[in-house]
Amino acid sequence: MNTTNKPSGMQIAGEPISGGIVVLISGDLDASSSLAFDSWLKEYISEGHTQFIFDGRELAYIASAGLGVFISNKDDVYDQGGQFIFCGLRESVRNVFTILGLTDLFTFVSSREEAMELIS
Amino acid sequence: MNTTNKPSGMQIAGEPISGGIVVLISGDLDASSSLAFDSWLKEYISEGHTQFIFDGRELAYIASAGLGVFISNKDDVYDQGGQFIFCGLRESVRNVFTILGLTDLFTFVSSREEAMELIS
Amino acid sequence: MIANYSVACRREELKSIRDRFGGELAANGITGLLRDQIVLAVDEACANAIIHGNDCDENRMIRLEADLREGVLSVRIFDVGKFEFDPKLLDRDIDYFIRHKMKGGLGLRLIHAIMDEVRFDVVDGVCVCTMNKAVPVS
Amino acid sequence: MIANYSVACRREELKSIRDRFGGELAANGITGLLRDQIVLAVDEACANAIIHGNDCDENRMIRLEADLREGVLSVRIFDVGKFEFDPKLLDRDIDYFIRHKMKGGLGLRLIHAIMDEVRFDVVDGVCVCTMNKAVPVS
Ligand SMILES: Nc1ncnc2c1ncn2[C@@H]1O[C@H](COP(=O)(O)OP(=O)(O)O)[C@@H](O)[C@H]1O
Ligand SMILES: Nc1ncnc2c1ncn2[C@@H]1O[C@H](COP(=O)(O)OP(=O)(O)O)[C@@H](O)[C@H]1O
Repeated sequence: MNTTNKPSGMQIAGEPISGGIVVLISGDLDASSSLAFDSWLKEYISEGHTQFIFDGRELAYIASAGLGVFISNKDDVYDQGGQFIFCGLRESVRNVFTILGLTDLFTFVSSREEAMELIS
Repeated sequence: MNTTNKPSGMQIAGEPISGGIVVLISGDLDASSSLAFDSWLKEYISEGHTQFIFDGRELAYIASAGLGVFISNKDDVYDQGGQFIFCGLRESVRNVFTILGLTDLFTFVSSREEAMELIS
Repeated sequence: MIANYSVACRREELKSIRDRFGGELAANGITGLLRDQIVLAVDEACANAIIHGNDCDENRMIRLEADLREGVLSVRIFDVGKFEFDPKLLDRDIDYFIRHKMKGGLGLRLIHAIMDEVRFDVVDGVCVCTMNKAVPVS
Repeated sequence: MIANYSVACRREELKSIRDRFGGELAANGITGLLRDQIVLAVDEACANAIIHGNDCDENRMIRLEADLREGVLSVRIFDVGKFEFDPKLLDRDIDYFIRHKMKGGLGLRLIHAIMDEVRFDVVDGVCVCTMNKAVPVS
């Protein structure tokens, strides 16, 4: 597991699993940290990853700039048959997707196990 | 003398004189008519004219877009030793140059005769 | 209310806005250079809304509203286009405009020089330019 | 006044704005999801002022002011940068953002969805974003 320290106390830990990658995002994904998160995600996409499970249990906050990372990279992943699955999002984070009507764009499940079933 | 009809009731009449050109502008030089006036002026400049006398006796109105024509073409004319001389401007038109502090940029005289002396 | 009308976003409307609004000012005792200057400020503000706010889209309208109360003329211009404001434009010296062969950028300066108070408000996607000026009470 | 402070135009300040302002809301009885949403709207508005208004110029400041009166929370963010507003951004559907791989453009939408009233005023070169929201009186 590789762990990267990012500004605003955000941490990203990517853990390759069979058929995909689980990404644990901890801390705040705001207009500051989303710049680094976007580079990180693009790198993983360019390495060929398509099945992303974002484990949001430790994601304390998301701003529109954080959502923008998922939105702007969506087609590159989905066009290759990939997907973004979010698991364990906290209520306040999930609520931001809901306010903007983004809940149909991605897949949301409650646990990492459920997410892993979807990609296997 | 060639006379051109322009929108917003603006008319331009260019009269070549020895060493320069006298331009009678009639009507309103606003955000509409200044587009045509700009093309007209650029054409005269590209033909080699540098000494311009703008006769403003019949210029009823000038807006910032009209001033912009003189400002944006100034260097092309002055860099060749040319000049813009305004004669006979009405008080309300002259006032617009004054409000913006443009009175030192160009030459202002009251009559066409005075203007012609400056270029001969 | 001394004025309340809508016009399409065409540069050619500016002349009739000036004529009409100038007439309304005169009818309310505002004449001479003061009238000319106020008409200029209103023309500039309408030109901005038509050109910058609405890209001269003839299918769109701007609305002009004015009233005169207790010696203060208040003019409001409404448009539903985009709005941009860069305060740098108000500070640049004239040499900058000449060097960059700028055709525009002096309109807001005229408006600020002429009117006592100038503000832009964007509320629910509607942009309102409000310009106030004290005028002699007749 | 429940908040009144200035911060430099750096993205890294956003976290401390959220922490500080969230604390002030809690101290005034605004908690839970309501608090989280208001903090989000304020974060988005500050991010816009810092990033779009002032190009993250650390030498420039934005100021945040908030008060709570008669059940209405009013937050004002002041900046002296440039201001741009295009109402089209509020209407576009999400597919547009995806197709154009847009990283931004949803912040204003969040602000409008969360707050009851949102307005931007540009007066004398100062841009003020005012956001009001009715909150339960404690
Ligand atoms: N109502 C408006 N809608 C959109 N943009 C506006 C409006 N008013 C002013 N602006 C902006 O202010 C800037 C400066 O305007 P101004 O000084 O009049 O210059 P210009 O001569 O280019 O119109 C314009 O470039 C424009 O972007
Ligand atoms: N305070 C501000 N100063 C300057 N521009 C602003 C401000 N607030 C909003 N804007 C403009 O509004 C637009 C939309 O903002 P927003 O929806 O938050 O998108 P973004 O995610 O790109 O910030 C921005 O592109 C910006 O030009």
